[in-house]
Amino acid sequence: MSTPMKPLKTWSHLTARRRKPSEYEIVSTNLHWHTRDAEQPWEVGHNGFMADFYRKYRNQSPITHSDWGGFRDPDELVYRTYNILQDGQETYVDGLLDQHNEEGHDRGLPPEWTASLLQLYTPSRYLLHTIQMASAYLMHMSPASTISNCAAFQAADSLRWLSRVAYRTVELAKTHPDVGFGERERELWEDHPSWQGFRELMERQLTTFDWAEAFVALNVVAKPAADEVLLRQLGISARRNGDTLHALLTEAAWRDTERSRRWTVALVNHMLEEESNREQLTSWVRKWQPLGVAAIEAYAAGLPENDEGAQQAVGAVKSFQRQLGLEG
Amino acid sequence: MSATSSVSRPVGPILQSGDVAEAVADAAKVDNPDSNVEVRDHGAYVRVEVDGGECVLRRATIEEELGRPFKMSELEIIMSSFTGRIDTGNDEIRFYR
Amino acid sequence: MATIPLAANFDGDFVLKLVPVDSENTMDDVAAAAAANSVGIHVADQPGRTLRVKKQGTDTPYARDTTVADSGLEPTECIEIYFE
Amino acid sequence: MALMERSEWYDVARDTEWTPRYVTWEELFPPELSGGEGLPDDVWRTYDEPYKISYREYVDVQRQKDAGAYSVQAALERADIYNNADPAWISILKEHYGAVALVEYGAALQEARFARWCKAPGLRNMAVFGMLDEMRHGQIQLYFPHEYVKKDRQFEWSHASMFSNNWVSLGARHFFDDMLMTRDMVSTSFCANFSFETGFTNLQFIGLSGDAANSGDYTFSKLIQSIQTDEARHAQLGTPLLQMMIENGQRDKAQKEIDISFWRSYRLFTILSGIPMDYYVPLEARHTSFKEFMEEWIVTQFMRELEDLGLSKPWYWDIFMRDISEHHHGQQLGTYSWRPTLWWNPAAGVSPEERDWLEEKYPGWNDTFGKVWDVMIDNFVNGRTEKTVPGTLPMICNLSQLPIVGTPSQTLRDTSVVYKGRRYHFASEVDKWIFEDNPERYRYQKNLVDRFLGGDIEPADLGGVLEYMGLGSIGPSGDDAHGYSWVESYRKQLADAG
Repeated sequence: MSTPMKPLKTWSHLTARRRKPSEYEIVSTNLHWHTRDAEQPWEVGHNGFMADFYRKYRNQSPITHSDWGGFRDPDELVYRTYNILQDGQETYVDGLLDQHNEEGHDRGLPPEWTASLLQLYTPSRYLLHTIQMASAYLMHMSPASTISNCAAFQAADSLRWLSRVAYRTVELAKTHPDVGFGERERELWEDHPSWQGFRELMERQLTTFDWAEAFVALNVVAKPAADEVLLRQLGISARRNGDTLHALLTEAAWRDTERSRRWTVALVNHMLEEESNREQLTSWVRKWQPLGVAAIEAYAAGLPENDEGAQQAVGAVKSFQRQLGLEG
Repeated sequence: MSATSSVSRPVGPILQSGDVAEAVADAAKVDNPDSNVEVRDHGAYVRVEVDGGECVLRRATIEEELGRPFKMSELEIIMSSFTGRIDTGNDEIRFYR
Repeated sequence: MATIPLAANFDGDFVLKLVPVDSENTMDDVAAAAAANSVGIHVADQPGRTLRVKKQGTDTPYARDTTVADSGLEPTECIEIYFE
Repeated sequence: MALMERSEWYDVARDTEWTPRYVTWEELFPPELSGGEGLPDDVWRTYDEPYKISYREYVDVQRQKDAGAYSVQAALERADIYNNADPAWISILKEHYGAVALVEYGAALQEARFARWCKAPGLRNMAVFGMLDEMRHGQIQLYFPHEYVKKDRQFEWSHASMFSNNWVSLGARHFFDDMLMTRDMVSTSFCANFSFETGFTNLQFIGLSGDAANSGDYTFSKLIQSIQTDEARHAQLGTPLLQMMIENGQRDKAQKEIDISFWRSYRLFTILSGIPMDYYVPLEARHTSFKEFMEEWIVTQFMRELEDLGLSKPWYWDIFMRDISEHHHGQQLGTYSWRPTLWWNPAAGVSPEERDWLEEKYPGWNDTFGKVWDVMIDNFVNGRTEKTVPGTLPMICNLSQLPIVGTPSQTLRDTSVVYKGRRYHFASEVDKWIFEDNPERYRYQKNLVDRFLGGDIEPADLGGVLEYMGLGSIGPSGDDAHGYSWVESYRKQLADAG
């Protein structure tokens, strides 16, 4: 019965390439079996909610590509290397925290600055959590496993910094028990003017289900906006207020931001391989950009010693979008 | 090999065989002095079962048995499964019903 | 004339098998078709004994000359085949 | 201490619930995705994940786990398991990777859904680790078999099986799509975290690891146990949800979902674990039977967890307890008989010594399943090989997608139901019960026999079926793992007797 068949050098779908496949390609490509039939993602519930959801928001997205599986993460991260990378990064952050704690760093922070940290920093765990949720959405809705993986690591990075914000919240509360650290963050996130722009942006992003629009709203508008103010501009304020630790933490976080931007660039380029996608992508940037700018402006209005923060951040987001070929 | 345990209401970890598993099994006896502790070696894995519905493992005890520093989170590297509910602390881990 | 697939439970076998028969086939034909997939393959032959067919869940076998059409069996219904 | 312990700040990190203003709570957490309908809104913040870990600990511990697993692989490549192990062991690897690798990755999407849609913020955080865990399991279980694809084309199925129409793949897709991919978050957690991961994965990933070590395959033994250390953590996500349901008057609903997923998992594992444990593992390494593993991990350990929660044994407990001694024997006969439909080379596992083992573990085996093997062995011994592969298809269950088998002359029967003009067949009363509980979920799916009879498979013969299932294109058809060498002892018996 059995026909002799020659062994393969690698998975058959990778054999067309001339070169030896990398570990990344072996373990990351073509894993979404539910894309095999665009009409029926699942063997059960053919008319059910989840089949409709995937048909509508993934398979029938207005952004189309003949080869989603051809997308590659420019960092070629796999699970194994992600942990090696981030374990090293976390060791560095532990070192920063340990060293500054030993030196009594927080005791030297002026009261105006600790008030700013309460207003602009410790409530950011909520914002980071929404980015984490939004990235997890992209993970399970993307049309290719290579895209899903980038989104998964982005979700994990968000949890990473959410955790560090929580850590700092408690640490600051210990040294400055009367400021309100660890007590007022939810109230500030829900009501303080600094956060309402980001809150609206993310609540609307989280209820946007077309996977490609969700990607644009998150990775082209919302996350760049958040990173520019929360990391870069608040980092500048921190330096100007003598908070070396905070400045160094934001620089450490920026590495994850840069990685996020690298795959965002790669995915937008991949999408733009089909010229027909350009108009839709641009119109989404135009749709979301005002919310992004409003979020930056509301937040940056509270930045101490940093009057140019809003302008800088808006300019940086626009410059990133220009780099993507998608001007808002 | 019998599938049923001789201890009643057993709880505890199931560990990949090796040095750490041995140290943890010994620590279980030290940390649960009033309970019957049964260690069943299945070759590739070891079942540690403490009767009475509670098993406590202390980091300090494992370090003593192991003769080196030990982070409680390291236990996860070899803990393939466990019976009972779990409560994970930095210095102590508890299985209970 | 129409092909009707039936689910055959041949006594002594471990699995139900798909057996396509013709609506004009008699029960002896049906038994032979089922036997072709079981006897000497998964079930030992019992030479000299007659094969009978009954519908699963009934006690009495069909008459040996009953046709599939007359039996009222619907596609993929289960029949039991056994040595009498 | 200059660095704080996790417990000092952990509660702040999971305190991320907020009241949306620009969209509604229902828009943020649609009931079809989030589940938990009927539970009070304020119950979600009481969710307390039992197995806590921080991101910092996670990347440290997981890096160490991978360093261990990958280094064992490197060290043991010299041992050349592929050429030195019993061929049946290699078949276990082929079956395992083909059935497991991509669905593990699929489970990462399931965990990602938890991270997005769960209304409990603590669970959303832990699900991020669950998502990463399942990426690990998908990736590492593609990496390891990829080494073998250069030696043996059948390992191509490790990557390809879930895209194919092979009947085993259909069964796996149907199961995983049902359990992991298409239910709301809460129901999925019961099916995936509780029944599947707290219960059944132990069987394959710890039970089989013992057999692997006994067979000399330490790479695989370490790999699957290492995978299970992740499962042991994220499987815990479901338990507090179950408690919340029970405490809020939804015990019956929770019980039903456990009953459904428990049976579906069990039947899948008869193929994945049952057959290899009792027939493929080389006899000298085969100490514990599938039934004994079931008794250790499921009947004893898992049932204790269920009862601790105040849930009951499934209503079909008596059926189940009988089934663990018989169903997988029928599936072994089926897979071996239709071996050209497999992506791996099955071992028969019925040499005289192995039959003694089977009879000891399953008294009465020789008089039931053994009788069928007698007929097949007679054909092999007398050179009638063509009669050892049936010329028709087995009837296939419209739920499990597995052949409908039973103990010869005892329990083999059809269980069928007509729904909206179509007749559906089931491998048991329980499968039928699951179908009838929600026929709209299952009614449109066509199993292999439906496709064959419906004209989807051309030509409509065994050759056409094999081609449809990817045999001969993805990889070669399965054939006896040992090249029928085990038949020799029977041939000798015949010669001695004659």
